[in-house]
Amino acid sequence: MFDELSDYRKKIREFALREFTEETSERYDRNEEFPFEIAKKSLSLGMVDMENPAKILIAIEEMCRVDAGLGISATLPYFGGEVLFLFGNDKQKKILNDVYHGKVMLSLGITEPSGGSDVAGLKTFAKKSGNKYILNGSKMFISNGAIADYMVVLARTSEEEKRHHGLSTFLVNTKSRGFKATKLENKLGVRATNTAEIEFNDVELSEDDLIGEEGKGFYYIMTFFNISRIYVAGQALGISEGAFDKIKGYVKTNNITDEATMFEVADVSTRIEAARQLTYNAASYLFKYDPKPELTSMAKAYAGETAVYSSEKAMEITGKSPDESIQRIFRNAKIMEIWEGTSEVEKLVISRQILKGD
Amino acid sequence: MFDELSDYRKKIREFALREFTEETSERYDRNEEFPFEIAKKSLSLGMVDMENPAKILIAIEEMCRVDAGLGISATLPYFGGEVLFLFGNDKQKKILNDVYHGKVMLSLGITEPSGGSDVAGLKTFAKKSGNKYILNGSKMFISNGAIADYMVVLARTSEEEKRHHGLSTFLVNTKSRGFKATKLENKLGVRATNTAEIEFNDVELSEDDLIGEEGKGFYYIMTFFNISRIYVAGQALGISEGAFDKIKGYVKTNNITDEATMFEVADVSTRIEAARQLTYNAASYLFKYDPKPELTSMAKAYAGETAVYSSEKAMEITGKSPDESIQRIFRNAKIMEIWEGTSEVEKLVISRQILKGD
Amino acid sequence: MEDEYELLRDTVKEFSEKNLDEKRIETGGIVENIIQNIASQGFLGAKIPSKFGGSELDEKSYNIILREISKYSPSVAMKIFILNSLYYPLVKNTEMESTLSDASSGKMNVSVDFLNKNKIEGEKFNGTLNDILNADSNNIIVFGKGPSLVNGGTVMEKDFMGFRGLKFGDIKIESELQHINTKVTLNDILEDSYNAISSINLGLISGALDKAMEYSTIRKAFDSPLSSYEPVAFNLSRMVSQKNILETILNNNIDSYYALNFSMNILVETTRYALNVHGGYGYFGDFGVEKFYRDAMVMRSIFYGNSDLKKLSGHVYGNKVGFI
Amino acid sequence: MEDEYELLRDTVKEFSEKNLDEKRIETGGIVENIIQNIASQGFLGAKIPSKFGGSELDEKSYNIILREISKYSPSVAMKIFILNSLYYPLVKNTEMESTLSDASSGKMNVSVDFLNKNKIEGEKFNGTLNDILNADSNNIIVFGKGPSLVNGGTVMEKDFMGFRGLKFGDIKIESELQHINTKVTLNDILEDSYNAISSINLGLISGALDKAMEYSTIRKAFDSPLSSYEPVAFNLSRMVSQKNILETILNNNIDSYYALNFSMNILVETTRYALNVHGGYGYFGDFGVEKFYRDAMVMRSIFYGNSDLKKLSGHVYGNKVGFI
Repeated sequence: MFDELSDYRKKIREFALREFTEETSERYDRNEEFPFEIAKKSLSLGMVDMENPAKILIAIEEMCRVDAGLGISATLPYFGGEVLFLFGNDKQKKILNDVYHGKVMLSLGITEPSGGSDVAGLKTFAKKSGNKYILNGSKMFISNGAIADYMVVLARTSEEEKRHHGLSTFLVNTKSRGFKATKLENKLGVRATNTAEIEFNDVELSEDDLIGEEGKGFYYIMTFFNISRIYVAGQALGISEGAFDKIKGYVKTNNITDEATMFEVADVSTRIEAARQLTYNAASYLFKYDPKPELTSMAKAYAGETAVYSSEKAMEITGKSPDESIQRIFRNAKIMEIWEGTSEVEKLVISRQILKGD
Repeated sequence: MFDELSDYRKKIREFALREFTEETSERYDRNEEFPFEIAKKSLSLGMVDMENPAKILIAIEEMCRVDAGLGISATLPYFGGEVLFLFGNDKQKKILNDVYHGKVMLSLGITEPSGGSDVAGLKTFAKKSGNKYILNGSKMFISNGAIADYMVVLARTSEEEKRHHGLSTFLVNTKSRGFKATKLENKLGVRATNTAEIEFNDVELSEDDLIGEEGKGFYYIMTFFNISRIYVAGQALGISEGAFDKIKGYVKTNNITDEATMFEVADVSTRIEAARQLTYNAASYLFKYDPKPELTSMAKAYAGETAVYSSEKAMEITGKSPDESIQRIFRNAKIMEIWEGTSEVEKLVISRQILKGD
Repeated sequence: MEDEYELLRDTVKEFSEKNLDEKRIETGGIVENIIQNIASQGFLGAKIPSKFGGSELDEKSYNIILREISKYSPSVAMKIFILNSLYYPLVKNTEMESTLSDASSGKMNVSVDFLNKNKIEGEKFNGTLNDILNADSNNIIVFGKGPSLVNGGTVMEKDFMGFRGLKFGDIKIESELQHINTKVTLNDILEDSYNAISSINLGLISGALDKAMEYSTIRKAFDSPLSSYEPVAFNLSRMVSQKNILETILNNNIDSYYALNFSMNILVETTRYALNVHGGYGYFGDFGVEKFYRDAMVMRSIFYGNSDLKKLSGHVYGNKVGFI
Repeated sequence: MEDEYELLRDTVKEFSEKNLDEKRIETGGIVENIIQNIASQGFLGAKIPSKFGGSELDEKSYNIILREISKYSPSVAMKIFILNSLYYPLVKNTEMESTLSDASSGKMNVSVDFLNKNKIEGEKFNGTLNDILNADSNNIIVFGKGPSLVNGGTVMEKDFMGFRGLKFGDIKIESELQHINTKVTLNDILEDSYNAISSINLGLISGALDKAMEYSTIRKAFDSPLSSYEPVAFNLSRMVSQKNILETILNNNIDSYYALNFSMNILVETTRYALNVHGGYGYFGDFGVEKFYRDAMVMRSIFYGNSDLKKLSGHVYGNKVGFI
């Protein structure tokens, strides 16, 4: 499935190498600024093909390999799009075409300030009032939060039902009255991406803004996570490969041959190869509509840890040569163990699934 | 390649579960005795199909999953057979059919007492004398050494050429005068396998006993290792899976749900899945005659470490319940990091290959 | 370390080097002669009060004995541990205390069901005791409502990969239960044994590293000693430095929770690597290094589990953290 | 720890808590006011002889200062380290020694090219000095045949992820080289700084763990505090126990090689995990925990490499192992 796309992969890599120069990457990282031009260019040229999931995965990997801040920004406009694609009504789905071409930016609001990984404990409430819903509450760490045109929002719609029951998804126009986004600054890494805290103050939603059926939101979002996790694995894989590119470059340029370093090279490359096989294998099930949640979670958890591990090794091996690009990789990597479910959450998913079988 | 063989896999698993009972496994382990009956049964019934490498790999994995001592013994009669298959003359190749059916046992003599992983430094010498060779020297840690009918032996044939030049391979009949095998006892694990020290005292070989061309022995053996490593990865994968079977059984039987253990379950199963993907991916290249030595070495090193890791985790998690079968898995696992090239040697192979590319 | 302790250490070391051949002990057991020897040296009854014929040594001396002996014979160290750390605190100040005289002189072999595999009820035990280490004992403490003593019986040996000098297995017995009138629990004695356990661990680590360090300077690969290969030298040096840190913590009695945790964290890795350094030879019993890996794994799996991590957490957080 | 050291520790702690806000220091630098403060407290010239206005403190006191300050402001600790551990031993007993007066009073800002990126020759340096930490210095020691002093110049700042309170970058200068008449080498001073480096590491570890331990008892997930989840409680407790072991080694000055090795082995893992515990919040500067991870990685990559592992191996094997 992925071997056949080697031309596409090459095209993406060339694009990333051309556009994500060190100077550009540094600038957006330092200024903590979203690269609108780059995101537009990658999408409007049809460079990133959002309609083929295998291509998205490859684009994410190859772009993050060059720079994760820019690479994630360029592939994130679609963030949450799967929920619309799978469960949205026709009007909602129509937006997707604009997203594919970089004209509209999506976002997904799930996590809350007090919530973290506890999705089912969320407090944002959409109160039915006639044929409208009135949305109140807040969301935290929302990617694209301050720049999106639309946001897929998970909210509680029933006071009786607890935890993961009684949750629903809505498509919220960010220009709605009562929608407020505050950009969060001073991130450790992936600083070109936009992160925001969101407040909903009596945001009025119509019944048409409901995605799918009322009360099924938790299920929709879990379905989404089972897909998006593989893209996070792709980000992590790309970061790992980028870190290894740096190690290889350093070792070769400086003609380093000592055995301790050779062992590190072997360990890092082996772990990355394992992350790659886990990711592609899980993705190939998922993209054939036969998802294996435990394999996806394994890929995400393992690739995330590998990104951190590889970036730390790149720092160690290059040692007294604190190259800014390597530091950036190191700073970027850490988020891979945190977003779309921390490694801890993945581990619970994995063990639960694994122990279910015989 | 491997998914299609699920029926074969099932057949092997059933055979192993039936034949390798705990009582049988214990007996051969305690007595440090080779299971001739079992090895014969598995081969003579055509249970293990030695002519299809993917099937061999599956047989090794599934048998080692139940018991590595018996599983390796049952799949080792072919040990060194690839050298004959690829480089042997017609007469030598004819032996293979008997091997496939459990009538003849092979062995491979490379390592020397002073040598360890330093294949090129070996001292056994085959001196040309007319149309004969006179073999002198000794070999160490030779699997099947004391029970084999024939042994593929790597020896030096030139005094001028150093290191890996001037080495040749021979097929030695173990009934030859001057061939002496001493069984080595008191192994930590895989105690059903036979291990011996070999001495050659003026063993007379004919020109027909030379395998392939004189002076090409090192190349033949390296080719062999590139194949056999994948089988060791298969052994290690099987041991890892067997260890995980024990963990799963213990956790379920005792209804253990604490989070620390759940995390361990996730970590172990993820590593095993990574080892599996690495092994199958490397094997699928190899078995399509497109070997990628670095992928094979990664698979072997990673799976070997995973076997040790999983078996240690099985000991830890089952804690105060020192089940003899789990202890045996633990004792068996360690050899995976040692034979067919220690993990250290693999790491040098990997880094050398990886740094060759761009 | 003060002079008296150094002297003790040297004495134990010299004795062990001369008298304790673990390879023979693993096959032949701890024979009468050895028991007499360790008893007469005062090692067997190290902590037992002198009125019962013991040496009444302080904690530090006891730990030194365990450590130095387990470098040579982990089995003998385990036997001493069972008597002093498990059996003694359970019978202390009870009417069973008098059994200590025979135990510390080696006349009586004692054991404790510290794996706690047997649920004991009633006044009599007629059946099979499972999984007892040092199973050929004539006095075994088992746990029901409280600790009780039972007589030994017919041992059905099982393979146990660690401390092979001691018999391990199930015991068929028919015996009265002699209740021991004490408030001390199995949980208590195990928690109080942290330093002793860590000392055995330190002995295993030291024994394995001594072997590996020596081998690394003697054995050649590709014409150079193993120690000239960075990964070998770096790994072994890192492990030696950790071993020395553990020794320091124990010698200064810093904190038994930290010592246990630290020793358990480095134990298996170190003994495994020591085996690795020996290559193929390491896999064979004759080289005397694989035993450390086996014993280490047994220590790790038996004496360090979830409940110990909870104790550590309670210790660190300053209260029993409310685990859910 | 004896009373005088405890007193010192409390003083430094109190001072740091009140005066050192690393968040502000990372954006605004170590402003004049802070420099005056740490100078007047005697922390800046901690080891400098009193005849040059320093505090002439012993090694242990110096290490306590580094440790306590780096819990709050790693940047300030690094500034003190550069002066006392790198600059001072290089000018000690030379005619440049008099510069110490201005340095310890904070009037002069000094630096050392300890990354050793610049090959210096001749009598004059006209060009760009690469990769200097504390780059806005007026006195910088560089290395050619031996150490020399050059004047500072125009700084071209580069992003450096650690110790952001100090400027980092390349410096355009035109300066005479003032040779320093000493036999002391860069290699020597780095090896002599092992305990100081480990003390900074300990500060980073402690600072990160303090944050994480506190957060773990306050923050709830699934309606229970994080500390009630076994993996969180167990990991943090294990790390706290290692931190305390490191503190013990340093307080008792056991062995600087072991301390460095141990601290470097736990440094990155601990600060990373402390960040993890904070979830998404940990990724943001405002929560004051990600900085420890950044600084830790810088310490690990700059002050611990192949050459240090060789030194450790030489120390452990008792001779320079002949590496091939």
